[in-house]
Amino acid sequence: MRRYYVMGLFSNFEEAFSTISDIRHHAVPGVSVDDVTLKSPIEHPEIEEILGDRGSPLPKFALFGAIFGMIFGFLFLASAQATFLVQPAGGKAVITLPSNIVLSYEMLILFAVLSTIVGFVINARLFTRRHPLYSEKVSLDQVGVLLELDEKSVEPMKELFKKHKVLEIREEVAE
Amino acid sequence: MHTKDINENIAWAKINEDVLRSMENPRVGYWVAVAACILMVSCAVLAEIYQYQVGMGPSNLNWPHMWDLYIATFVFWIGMSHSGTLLSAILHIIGADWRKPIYRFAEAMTTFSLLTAGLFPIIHLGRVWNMYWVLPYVSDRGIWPNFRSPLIWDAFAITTYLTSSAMFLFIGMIPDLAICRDNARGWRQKLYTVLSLGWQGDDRQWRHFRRIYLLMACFLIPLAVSVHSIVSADFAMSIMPGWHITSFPPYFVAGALYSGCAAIITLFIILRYFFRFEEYMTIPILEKTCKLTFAIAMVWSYLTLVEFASVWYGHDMASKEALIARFTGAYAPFFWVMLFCGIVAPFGLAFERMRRHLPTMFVLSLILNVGMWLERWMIVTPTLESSYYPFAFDTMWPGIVQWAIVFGSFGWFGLLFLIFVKVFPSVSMYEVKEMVFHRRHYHSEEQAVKFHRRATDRQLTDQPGTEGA
Amino acid sequence: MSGNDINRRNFLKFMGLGGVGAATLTGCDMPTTVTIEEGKEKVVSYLAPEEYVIPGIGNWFASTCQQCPSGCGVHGRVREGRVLKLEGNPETLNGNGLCMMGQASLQTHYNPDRITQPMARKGGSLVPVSWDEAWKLLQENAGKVDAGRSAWFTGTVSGHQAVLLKALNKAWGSQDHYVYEAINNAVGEAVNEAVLGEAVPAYHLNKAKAILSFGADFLGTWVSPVHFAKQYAEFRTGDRGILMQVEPKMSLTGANADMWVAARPGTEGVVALGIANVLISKHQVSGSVLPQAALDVIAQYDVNKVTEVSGVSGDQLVRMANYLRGNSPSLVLSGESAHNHENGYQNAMAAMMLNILLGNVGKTIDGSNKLAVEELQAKTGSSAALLKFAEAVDAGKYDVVFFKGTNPLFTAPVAMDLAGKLAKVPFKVSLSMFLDDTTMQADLVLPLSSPYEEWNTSVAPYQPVEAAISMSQPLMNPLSSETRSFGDLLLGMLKHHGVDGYDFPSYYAYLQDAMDKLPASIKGSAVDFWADSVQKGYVKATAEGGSLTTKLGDLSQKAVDVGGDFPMHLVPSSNQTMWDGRNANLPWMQEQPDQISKVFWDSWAEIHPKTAAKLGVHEGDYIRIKSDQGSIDVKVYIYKGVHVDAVAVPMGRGHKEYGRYAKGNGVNPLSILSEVIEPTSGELATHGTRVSITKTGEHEELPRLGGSETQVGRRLVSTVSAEVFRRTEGA
Amino acid sequence: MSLKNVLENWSDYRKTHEQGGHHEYEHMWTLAIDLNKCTGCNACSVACYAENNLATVGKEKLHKGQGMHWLRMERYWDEPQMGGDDAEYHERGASFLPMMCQHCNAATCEPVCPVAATYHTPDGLNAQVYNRCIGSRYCSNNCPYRLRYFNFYSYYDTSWPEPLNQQLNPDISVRDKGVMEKCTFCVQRIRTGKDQAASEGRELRDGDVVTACAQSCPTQAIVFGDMLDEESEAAKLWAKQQVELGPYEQKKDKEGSELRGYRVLEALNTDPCVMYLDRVREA
Repeated sequence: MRRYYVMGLFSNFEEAFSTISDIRHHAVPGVSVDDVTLKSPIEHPEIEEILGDRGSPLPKFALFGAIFGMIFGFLFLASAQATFLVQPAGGKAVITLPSNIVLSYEMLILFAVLSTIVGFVINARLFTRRHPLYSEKVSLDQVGVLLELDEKSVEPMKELFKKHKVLEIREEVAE
Repeated sequence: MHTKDINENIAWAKINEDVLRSMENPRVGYWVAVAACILMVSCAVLAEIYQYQVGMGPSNLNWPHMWDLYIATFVFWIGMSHSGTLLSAILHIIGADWRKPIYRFAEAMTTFSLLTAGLFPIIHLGRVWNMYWVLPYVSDRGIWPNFRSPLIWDAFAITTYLTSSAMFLFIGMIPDLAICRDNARGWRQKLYTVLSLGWQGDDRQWRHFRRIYLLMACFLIPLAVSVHSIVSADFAMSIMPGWHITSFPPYFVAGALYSGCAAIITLFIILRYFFRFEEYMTIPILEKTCKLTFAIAMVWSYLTLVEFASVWYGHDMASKEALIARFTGAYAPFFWVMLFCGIVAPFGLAFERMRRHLPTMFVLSLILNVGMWLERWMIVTPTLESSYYPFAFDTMWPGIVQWAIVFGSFGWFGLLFLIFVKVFPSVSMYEVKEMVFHRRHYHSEEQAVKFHRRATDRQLTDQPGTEGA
Repeated sequence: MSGNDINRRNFLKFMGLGGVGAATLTGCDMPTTVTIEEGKEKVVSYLAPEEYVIPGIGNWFASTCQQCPSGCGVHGRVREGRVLKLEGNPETLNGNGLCMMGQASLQTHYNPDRITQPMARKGGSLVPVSWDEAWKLLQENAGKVDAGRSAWFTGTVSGHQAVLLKALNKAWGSQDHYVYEAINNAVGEAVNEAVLGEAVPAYHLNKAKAILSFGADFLGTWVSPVHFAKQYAEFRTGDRGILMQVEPKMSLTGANADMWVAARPGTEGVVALGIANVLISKHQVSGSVLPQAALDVIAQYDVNKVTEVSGVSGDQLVRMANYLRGNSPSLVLSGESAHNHENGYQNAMAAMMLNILLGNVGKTIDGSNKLAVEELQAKTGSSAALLKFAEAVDAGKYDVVFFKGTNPLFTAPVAMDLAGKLAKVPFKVSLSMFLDDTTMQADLVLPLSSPYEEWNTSVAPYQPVEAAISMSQPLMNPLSSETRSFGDLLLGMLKHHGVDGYDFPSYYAYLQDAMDKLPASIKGSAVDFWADSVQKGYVKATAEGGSLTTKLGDLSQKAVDVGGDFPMHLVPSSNQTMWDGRNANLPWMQEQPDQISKVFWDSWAEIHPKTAAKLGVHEGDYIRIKSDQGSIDVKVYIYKGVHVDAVAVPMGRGHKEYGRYAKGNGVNPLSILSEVIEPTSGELATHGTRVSITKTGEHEELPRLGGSETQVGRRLVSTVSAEVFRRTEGA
Repeated sequence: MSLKNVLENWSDYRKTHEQGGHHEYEHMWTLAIDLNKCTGCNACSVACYAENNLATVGKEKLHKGQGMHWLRMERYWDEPQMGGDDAEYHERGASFLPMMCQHCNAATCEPVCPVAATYHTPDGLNAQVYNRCIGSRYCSNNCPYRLRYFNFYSYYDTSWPEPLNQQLNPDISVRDKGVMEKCTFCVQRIRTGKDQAASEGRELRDGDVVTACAQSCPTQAIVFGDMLDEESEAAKLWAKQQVELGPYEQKKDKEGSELRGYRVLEALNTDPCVMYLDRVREA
């Protein structure tokens, strides 16, 4: 069976959200809310409630980066200091905690930030091609509700879109 | 008088149009400004070439004035960089949505201030060509930098801060770059296609975007505090009277936020005027910024007085003398001007009439920044003038080379900023839309109720997010 | 650093020598070069170094410092054929120590402004000539001069140079050898001669419990400073003697005194009389050792009178007397600022009177040991010589004058118009290392080698312990092949005059011969006397000295002139930094801050804060110091180490010539001296000039090291009382 | 750079100066300077110029404070509050203080150098590595004695015109622009002394090494020696004056409380290796 991409563009965000809500409540048989991708010009945290809690692992990336940065930072500094015995003492110990704490702190943040960015790039699927149905209007003022559907669900979905005052429907055969 | 921060009913297309317009077709004034900045930068470049060839002598640095304007200006620019963090990260976390129209250029300021500030520790080196020795690279001779030195801390902190703040700026700009991509042609389109990293406004992208933005804001705040604390450690970790002061880290941080806010006011007014951003950079937002600046100015003033008081109350004669020397010594006139600009002048921000008068605010913000620059100079120099060793007491006036480089640094900053405003959107389009969207919803009772009903289980207000006051 | 460079340079130099030497050296049989190793007189390239030369290892060779007349023994560190550093020769009278002038004398040797070839006056200016031409000129102008119509004008000369000089003068039929030193102790010597029967007695600072010095800057410029500093250290340890200094301007010695007393210039003698008065009247010191005439004079100077004349308070007088009375034996010295007045002789006499009164003669002042070889004895300088010379020149007495080791056109008062008078001498020859002010006026300039390039013997004028002949040996090859040692030039002139008995190939050969002829008592039992002497750097040659007499002269003091239009006293002070100006071309010395004012590279005038307040000047303001002979404008340094009525300007700067480092730095206070003469000794009273000072209104920051004049409460140095010191560290 | 190294020697690497530090000292070079004997004659300073290739910078630059006087002879006038008096004249003369690098064992200059160009040698010297210096000048700023001097220009061409450059000591370098420099306790002489002793197959003895300043001092007010050699004159002087390296407040016994030995700005706990003995005046 052929799969289709269908996207409805809405200018009224409420209607778009109602559409998704309807999908969630199985308005179209065989289409689950998990198939929905919302394309939006702005951030809609409230949509998560409708789309379902899809979650984000980014805090884990941050935590990993932070812990790694701190431990690596400290060990890096300490072992560098321990091999570099001609370093200026100034009466202080070879491995000096105050300076290492300061520097480990900086490394903590640096690695946390870098790790979070890597996590973001991976999870947000950046560096991928734009969707064939991508419309420039979703970067302006319209919301797109994109679904990947079986052929049989296309028409009911269009109906649902129209019920919610869709402005434009695009569809394409999925490769 | 109360007006709204922003017109909630503004057409989103107009937002795109206005901002995108600001990035195109530079007018004559723009090129004049670019030329002026290039001229200023060339002063600094010439001075630096001369200094490179001859040595640090012509800058008039001497024994005991081993540091002077270079370090003072370094601290000044580092301080300037704290504006972006404050406006963007702190206000983001506390959910003050009025930051949205103005945070972009503030963040850009952060990055460019850092790029300017970072030059100074390099310029001030006696042997610039060996500057990479401060990096902790693995050398076959087993030589590392000295991790005890606050200057190395500086190097680490500035690197971290520059990386993080540039990333913060960039990531926050991705949705806008996608807008640019969708509207641009030619080289710009290619550029924005690459830079927008394939952003297509998916809910997945937005979801992670929200998280990373929040996380980075969380990291950036302690980072900014640590950066300026570390810069203050250049002085506070030393043994010199007038430098070795416990309250320096918060004092520096407050000073940094202060000068950053003042600079935001300056740039706010400039951008509003030249790019006709009246609808985004509104007077109420300026007022809020001014109030914030005033609050920080008072914090700074308090810390200044606390510094004096604690030194005065302590019994360390050398520190006390260093303090008295600031008030009465050779540099006293500058010190008094600094006190005026830093403590007295900000009271102008307390009056609504003045806050709403743009020319006044423009001049005032410049005065505040002159004060903050003088503050840094007055931290570095009077201590070197008189410290523990009476035989080395000396008054020194910076030479032309130093002035030229300091002067040029403003040109450098200006140039970077001018390029930025023509290549990148200096107002965040998607966030203005968010602001408008949320305000429209939350300010209209009917919409809000309707919206809440549609929401399923939890109270939406508990959600972390951009919806705000 | 650049060993290869040096080798190559020297190599080229030697090549040049080989080529030119044959042509230029025929007139005078000079050695091409001498190496520092004994006996080798060949040019040897470092391609085949001397066997003792180990690259990278320094060797130490003994020599003698010629920077001032004290004649300190030095050890020079020689590495790869270059002398790098001088240190004191521990076996000589200066011991380990070497003063800053001695250290800096290396820069005399390496000075970039040294004369590197003979020069002659042609068409009004000095142009380089060859040695052939120089000898020809000398022969033409000086060879046939009538008997008695030639003269030598030199600084202190001693050793075999003095012998040759004397022989040369004899050959010319002239007795006229003027020895001039701007910084001298001639008045003191005259008094010593008159009272003690010996011009230069031995002073034992180390044996004294108290020293009272009237302007004798024995740590700085007086007689033999390094030797005295060594004694001073002993004086200050153990039971720690007390040092009192009476002078109008704080000298280095004054800065180290327990009690520094500012007396009105020229009244030092009065202060001495006052102290004697207190000692006799209050302390029951027996005056019987003094002649009645002296006691009569002393009786006139009670405390009130002394205070009135000298400005020294009664309290200070009494304290000084107490110290002297309570700490026996003591030592009373007089020097520059006491001597160089119209009544300088009386001042010195009064100081000597105190020594006699306190019974110091024979205890802290002793008969000095004499050098066993009379003819090598140093001829010490005086300014009387300058005056006599000027007079003789003015009278047109000379056709030829030779200058060496002194720069009278810089140090002589302008009032004397020495330059004008010298114009009457048809042919002036200057033997010099530098184009100094005098050399620039010469008709013929013969370039001298530096003291560290030549063989020489010298005898220090003051050597109280064991008299010795100081040996100098070259510490390195001459920097320029065209310079000649003074000894070689004298020898060459003798040969040109056809004087018999001087047929030596070089001064070096002459010296070896002359040393070999020294009496066996001096030569001792050394296997190789010459090598031994050169190695040690000295030859002991002591003859027993006689005992001292105590024939006190007239003490009566002449009242000091009130000054009239010129109320202030000009104190042209001397210091080690510039000495009489000869150090002005040494960058190290210019760069060294003055010991007291810490000013460098420039001149300054010292005035008292009260005087400054009266004038309304602050540090760095220019004042105009005006005497009847002219005026100088100079920046002021204000401190409480100068008498209220005095303005002190250090001498030694203000050269019009003398190389890149000296030229144009500062002013020369000697240029405005009035021609005041101390009648008894005939010395120039350099401190006798009266001046007026006015503010010019100009200001320039005084180039001075040190930000603060006090410790600002930092307790970097605190002061412990001598009582505590004696308790904890006393003998 | 191994973790094992860090973990195994952890406690050793954590020892501070007060606990003896990580390093074992072979020597501990010190100076004892008797201000009772010091006359302020400046011979030491010129000797230092001669020995250490110090540039003469000329009037303008020296006046601007760009000079190179490693050993500076300071002169202070008495202050009324310091036992001086308000009399018309400086009756007690001047206080002289020869000031060279104090070679602090807890040197404030060391930890602030970003590239570790200044460090403590096993000889107890505070060494400056010219090659490593990048000229941040922080060390000089953090030296309470202000004893570090910076090459603001390249002085080679101007300071030593031919043939003055032939006097340059080949044992040490001529510093170029952009480098910090300071008194080294004549480290080249220490090196020579050690080599000499080694070639003679013996331990270094007191007197084998003398710094230029100590050697030239006419009154022998400056004594140089090894504190670890108890027989050395310097160590004896320190002991006699009851001054110890380490503490910032000397525990002098009751009789010792009148002793003159002290270290400049000792209370800053920089632990300098130069002991001074106070000036003495009669009253």
